[in-house]
Amino acid sequence: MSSESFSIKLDRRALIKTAAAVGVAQIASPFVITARAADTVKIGLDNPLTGTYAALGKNELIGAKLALEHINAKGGILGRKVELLVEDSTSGDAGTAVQKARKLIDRDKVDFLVGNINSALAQAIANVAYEKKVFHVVPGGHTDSVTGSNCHWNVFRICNTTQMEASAVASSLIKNAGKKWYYLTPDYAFGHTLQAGLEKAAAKLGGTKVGGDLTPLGTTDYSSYLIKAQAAKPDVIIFLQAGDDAVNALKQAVQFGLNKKFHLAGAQQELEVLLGLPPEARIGTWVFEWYWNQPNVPHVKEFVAEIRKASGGHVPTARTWFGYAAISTCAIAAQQVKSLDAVKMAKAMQGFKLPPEIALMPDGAYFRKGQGQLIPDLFVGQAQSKGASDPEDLFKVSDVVKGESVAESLAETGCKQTWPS
Amino acid sequence: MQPADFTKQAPNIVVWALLLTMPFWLSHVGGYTELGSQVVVLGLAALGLNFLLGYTGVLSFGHAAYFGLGAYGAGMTLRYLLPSTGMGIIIGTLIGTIAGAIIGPLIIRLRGVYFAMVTIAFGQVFYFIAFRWSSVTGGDDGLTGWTRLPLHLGFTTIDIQNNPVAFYYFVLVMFAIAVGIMAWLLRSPFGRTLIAIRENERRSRFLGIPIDQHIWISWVISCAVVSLAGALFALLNNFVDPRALYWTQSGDFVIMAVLGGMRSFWGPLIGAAIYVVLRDYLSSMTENWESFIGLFFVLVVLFFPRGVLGIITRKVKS
Amino acid sequence: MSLLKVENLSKHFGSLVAVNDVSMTVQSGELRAVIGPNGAGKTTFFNMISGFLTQSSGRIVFDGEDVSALPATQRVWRGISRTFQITEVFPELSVGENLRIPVEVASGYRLSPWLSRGGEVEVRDRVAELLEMGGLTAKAGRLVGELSHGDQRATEIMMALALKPRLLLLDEPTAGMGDQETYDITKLIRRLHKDHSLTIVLIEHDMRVIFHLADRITVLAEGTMLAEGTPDEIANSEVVQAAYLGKAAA
Amino acid sequence: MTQLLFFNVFNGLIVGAFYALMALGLSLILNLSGVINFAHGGFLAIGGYLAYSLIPYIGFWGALVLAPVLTAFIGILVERVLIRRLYGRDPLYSLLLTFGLAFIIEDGTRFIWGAQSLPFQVPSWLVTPLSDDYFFLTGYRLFMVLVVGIAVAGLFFILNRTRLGIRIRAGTLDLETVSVLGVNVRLLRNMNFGLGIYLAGLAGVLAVGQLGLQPTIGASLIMPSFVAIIVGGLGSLPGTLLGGMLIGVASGITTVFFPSATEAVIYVMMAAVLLVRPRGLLGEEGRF
Repeated sequence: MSSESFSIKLDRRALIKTAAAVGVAQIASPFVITARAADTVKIGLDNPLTGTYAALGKNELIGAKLALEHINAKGGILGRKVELLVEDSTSGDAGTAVQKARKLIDRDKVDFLVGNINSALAQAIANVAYEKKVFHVVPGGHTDSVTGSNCHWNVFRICNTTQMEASAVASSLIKNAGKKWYYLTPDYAFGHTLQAGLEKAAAKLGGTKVGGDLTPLGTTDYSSYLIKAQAAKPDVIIFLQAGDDAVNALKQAVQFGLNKKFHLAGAQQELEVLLGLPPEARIGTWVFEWYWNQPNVPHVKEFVAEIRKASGGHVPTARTWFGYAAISTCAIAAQQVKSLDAVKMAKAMQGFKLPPEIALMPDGAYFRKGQGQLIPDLFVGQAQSKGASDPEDLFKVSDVVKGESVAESLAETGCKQTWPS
Repeated sequence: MQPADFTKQAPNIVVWALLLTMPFWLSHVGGYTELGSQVVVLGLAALGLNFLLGYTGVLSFGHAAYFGLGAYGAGMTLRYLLPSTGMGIIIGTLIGTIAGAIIGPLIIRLRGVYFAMVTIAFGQVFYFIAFRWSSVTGGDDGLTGWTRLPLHLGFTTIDIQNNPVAFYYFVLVMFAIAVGIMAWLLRSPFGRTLIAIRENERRSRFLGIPIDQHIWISWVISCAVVSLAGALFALLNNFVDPRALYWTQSGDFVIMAVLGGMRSFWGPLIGAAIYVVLRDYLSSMTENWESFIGLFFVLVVLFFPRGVLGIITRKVKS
Repeated sequence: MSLLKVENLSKHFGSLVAVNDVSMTVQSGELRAVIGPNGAGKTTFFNMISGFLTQSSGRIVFDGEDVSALPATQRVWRGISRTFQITEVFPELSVGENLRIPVEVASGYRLSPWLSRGGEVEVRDRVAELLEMGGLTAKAGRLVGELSHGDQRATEIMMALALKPRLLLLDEPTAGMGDQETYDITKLIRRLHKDHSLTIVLIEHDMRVIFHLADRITVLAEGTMLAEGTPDEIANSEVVQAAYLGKAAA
Repeated sequence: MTQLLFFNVFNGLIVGAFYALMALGLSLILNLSGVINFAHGGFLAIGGYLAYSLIPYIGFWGALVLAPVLTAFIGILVERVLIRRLYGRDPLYSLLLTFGLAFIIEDGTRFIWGAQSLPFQVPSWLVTPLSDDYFFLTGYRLFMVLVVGIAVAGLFFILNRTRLGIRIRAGTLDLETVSVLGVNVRLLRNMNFGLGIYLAGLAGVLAVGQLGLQPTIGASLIMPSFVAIIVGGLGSLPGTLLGGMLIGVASGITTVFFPSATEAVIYVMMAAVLLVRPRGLLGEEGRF
C-alpha cells in the first residue's frame, strides 16, 4: 500500500516534468509564428487547423506564410514589418472562432483579420470584424450571403460564391452529359446555395431536376442515398459534397459502379479531395477555383516552385492560393492609401484589380465594387486518375470561364453596404 | 463575526471580490473582457452540472444538450419572436428546463456508466435536430441574423449590446442569482437529501427518500442552470451553432467540474477558469493543442482527481 | 395483535431457491430473532420484507395492509425501518448530519427548500434526543467514517430509529464486534425494546445476544423454516439441534 | 417503392453489421471493466492508418491480418499504463481519461500522417458490384459482412469455448468470485481490453475501404455504437449485435420515407426501448 502511493508520487513529479519539457519543446517549434512585437503591422489569421477542415486550413496557411515572406522581403507594410498571428478557429465551433476573432482584435490589436474556411464561421467572425470596424478578408468560405445578403463594407472575399461555381459548370455539363440531374447535396448553407445555383443555371439551359437528397454533413455511409439516386435514372448524379464527405461519397459511388451507368459530376472540386481518392474514383466534371498547372500564365510557375519548397514538394492547391491572395490583399490595401485606416483601405479596394503576380490566372481578378467579392476566372474540366507529368496533376482544365460571365448582378446578390459616416 | 465563520466565508469573499473586479485587472494579465465573460458563463454551466454531479453523485455526460437548448431558445426568441434580451434568456432557460424535465423520467432509473451513456445519446437527439432542421435553426451554419439588445429597465437603459464591460456585469448578475439559489438549496433539508443520495444511495432509500424523485428534481435544477448558461453563451457570441449541443461540449463541462474540485462549491468555477484560459493559451501556441488538452485530461484524472480546491482543502486541513 | 404477517414467502434466483415458502407472524411489541446457518436465506428473507428484493411468490402484510407490491421507500413511510449487515451510513458526514437527514425526512421536510425557525428547533431537539439515546452526544461533530465500528453501528440504528418506525429490522447488529461493543449494542437494543416497546426483528449469530434479547425465535435452514418458538423451546428442539446447532458445533 | 425499401433494408443490414463490430468491442470492455471507451473511434483510426502504412510492404491481406493485431497491442499497452489505474474508482474518471485519449489519438494521427485524406486502395476485384440490379452488393461490402461474421463467430467461440473467454464471461457476471477463485483479474481485463481494441482495429481497416482515411474518421462512428449497446441491452453481447443490426435497418428504412430523420431515428428508437424496457432488449435485470 505504502509503496504504491510512493510510486504514484514519483510518477506525478516525473510526469509533470516531462509534460513541461514537451511543452517547452512545442513552444519553441516552428508552429509558432506569433512573436508579438509592438511596432509591427499585424494580420490575424482565424482559420481551422484541427478537425474536418484541417487539411484545407493548413494549405491556406502555407499560402499565407509565403505572402508574408514576399511582403516582408519588399519592406513590409508602410515600412513596418508584418506579423502573422495564427489562431486555430477549429472546424466548426463558432464560439471558439468568435472568441479568437475578439482576442485578435481586442487584445492583439490586429490591423487585418483573415478567415474562415467554414462559411458559418466566416459569417460569424465577419460580424465581429464589422462591429469592430476591422478590414476583413475571407479566403475560402463560399456561402453566397457573405458577400450577398449579409455583406459588409469591411469584408472582402477571395473564393467564389457558390452561385458563380454553379453557373460556370452548368453549360458544360448539359452539353457533355445530359439534362436530367439528380442532386446529392450536403445539408448546410454551402450545399443549399450551390444546388439552388445549379438548378437555376440548368433551368435556363433546359435542364431538369429528377430528384435529390440532402445528406447531413459528416455522413459516412452514402449507400442508401445512392440507391435512391440510381432508382431515379438520371443522366447526371450531381455531388455537391466538400472535403471528407466528397471523398466518402465518390469512393462509394465508384464502388457501386455508378460511374459506368451515369455521369458523375458536381460543381466545386478541390485538389485535396482528389488526392484523397483512390485513382479509380478520380472522375467527373467539376469546377476548380484555381489550378496550378497553367503553363501559359506568367508568374504561376514561380509560385508553384516556391510553394513546393515550402510544403515538402507538394503543389499549391486553390486553398494555398486563397491564403496567398488574402494576405497579399491586406498589404495592397494599405499600400494603396498609405494608411491602416480600415474605411480608407476598403474604399480603395472597390473595383481594384489584383496585380498578375498575385491573381495568377489568365484574365486576372478584381474586387467588385459595392460587394467586396473577388471576380476571378473559374476552371472547368475533368478529374483524371493519373497526371501525365506530375502525380499531383489530377485535373484537366477544358474551359476557363470568366467570372464576370457567371456572376449575378450586384442587385441580384442582395448586397447593400452601409458605410460608417 | 466569529473567526470560524470568517474562515468559512473567506472563499466566498475572495471569489466575489475577484469576479466583481475582473474587468479592471483582466487586461493587465493578458486577458480581455470577453474571456472573462466566457469564464463566468462556462463556470455557471459547470456549477450547474456539479449540482447533479458533485452534490447528488449522478454522472451526466449529456449536459451540453440543455446548454445548447438554452442557447437556441435565446437566439431563436431574438431572431423570430421579439427583440428583448430578457425574454430571450427566460425562454431559453425554460426550453432547456422543460426538455430536461421530460427526458428525466426516462433515464433516472439508470445509474453510473449506463446513466452517463444514455445522457450522451439523448443529448445527440437535440444535436441532430439543430443540425438537420436547417430552415429554422440554420443547421450547421448556425443561427445568425440577430444580436443581443440593450437592456431597457424603464428608468434607464444599459447598453449590453456594444459595451462588453456592461455585458460582463449583466452576466455576473445572472450568475449571482443562479448560484445564490443553488447555494441556498444545498443548505436546505432538500439539499441534504441530495447529499445523502450521493453518499449512500441504499441507505437513503431506506431512510424513506424516494431516490428517483429527488434525482429528477436535482436533474431539472441542474438542467435549468445549464440552460441559463447556454442562453448567456448565445448572447455572448451573438451566434449559436449545433456544436454547443455536441457531446464533446459535455465532456468539457465535466472536466471543468473535476479539475476545480467536485466537492467544493466553487470548484467548477475555478476549473472553468483554468480550462478556458489554458485552452485559449494552448490553441494560440501550437496547432497540436488537442494533444495537450488530452494529456491534461489524463493528468487530472490520474493525479488530481480531487481537483484544485480538493487538494487545497486537504492541505489546509492537514 | 399481529404487526407483521409473512405468508408463504419464496424467492428464486434462477434455479437456486433462496427462500422457500416461509411464513411468520410477529406480534406488536415483540422482539423476534431469525437465526440459521450461513446460506439459510435469512438476509434474503429480510430483503423481501423491507422491499429491497421482490418476492417470487407469497405475501407480506404489515399492520393489516398488504405491502408485497410496494417499493421500499413506501414501506419505510408505513413504518418499516432497517439496518444492514454491512453498516450503511454516510461516512463523509458528521454523526449529527447523519441523524439530521432521517429526522427531517420523518418530519416531512424532505422536499423543503427551507426550514422555519420552529422547524429548525424541532429538528435540532429531535437530533439531540437521538444522540443522547445512542450515547453519541460527545461525537456529534465527528465524521462517521472516522468512528469505531460499534459507534457506526449505533449511528445506523439511531438513523433507523429517527424515522419513528413501528417495526425495526436489524440485520446482524453485532457482526464483527468485540465483546464490549457487542454488550453495548445489545444493551441499546434491549432499551429500545423495553423502554419504547418497539417491535424488532433481528438476524443474529451470537447466541448469547439472541437468548438475552429474543421473545421468540424463528430458525431457517436452506431456505425453509425449521422451527419457531420461545428461546427455551428452540434450545431444546431436537430438530434444531440436529440441523443447525449440531452443524454449527461441527 | 417496394424494391427501394427492400434494397434499403438489405443495405441497412450491411451497415448494421459494421456498427455491430464497433459496438461489440465497446461492449466487451464496458461489461468486464465498466469503462466506456470514448477512444474507441481513435483506435479505429489507428487501425486504418496502420493498414495504410503496411500495405506497401505486406499488401492488403497482410494488413488486414496484422493491423488489427498491432492496434490491439497499442490498446493493451494503454490499458496497462493508464486505464488499469482507474478500476474500482468512480466511472467518471475512466470516462474522462478515454475522452482525453481520444483527443490525443486524433491529434497524434494528424501529426504522423497529416490532415489530408489519404487514398486507400483495396484489391480492385473486391470493389466491383456483383450484379447490375443489386449494385449495392459490391464484393467489398459482402466481404465486410463476411469478415464481421467471422469476427463475431470467432468472438463467441472464444467466449464460450476457451478458458480466457469463459473467465471473461464469468468475470462479467461476478468479478469478485472470479478473483477469489484465483483468476488473475488484472490480466483478464488486460486481455479483454486488447480483444475489444482488436475489433476496433479490424473495423478501422474495413472502414477505410469505403471511407476517406483522415484523423476524424472514428468520431462519427462511435455514437451509433453507443446506441446499439443501449438498444441491445447492457451486458449482453448478442444484444449488442442485434442492436447494431436494428439501427442499421432503421436508418435504411427512414432514408426512404423521411430522409432528414436518418440519424435521429436511431435515438428515437433508443428512447422507445428505454421507455418500455429500461435494461434494453436483451439486457439482464439488475445490472446497472
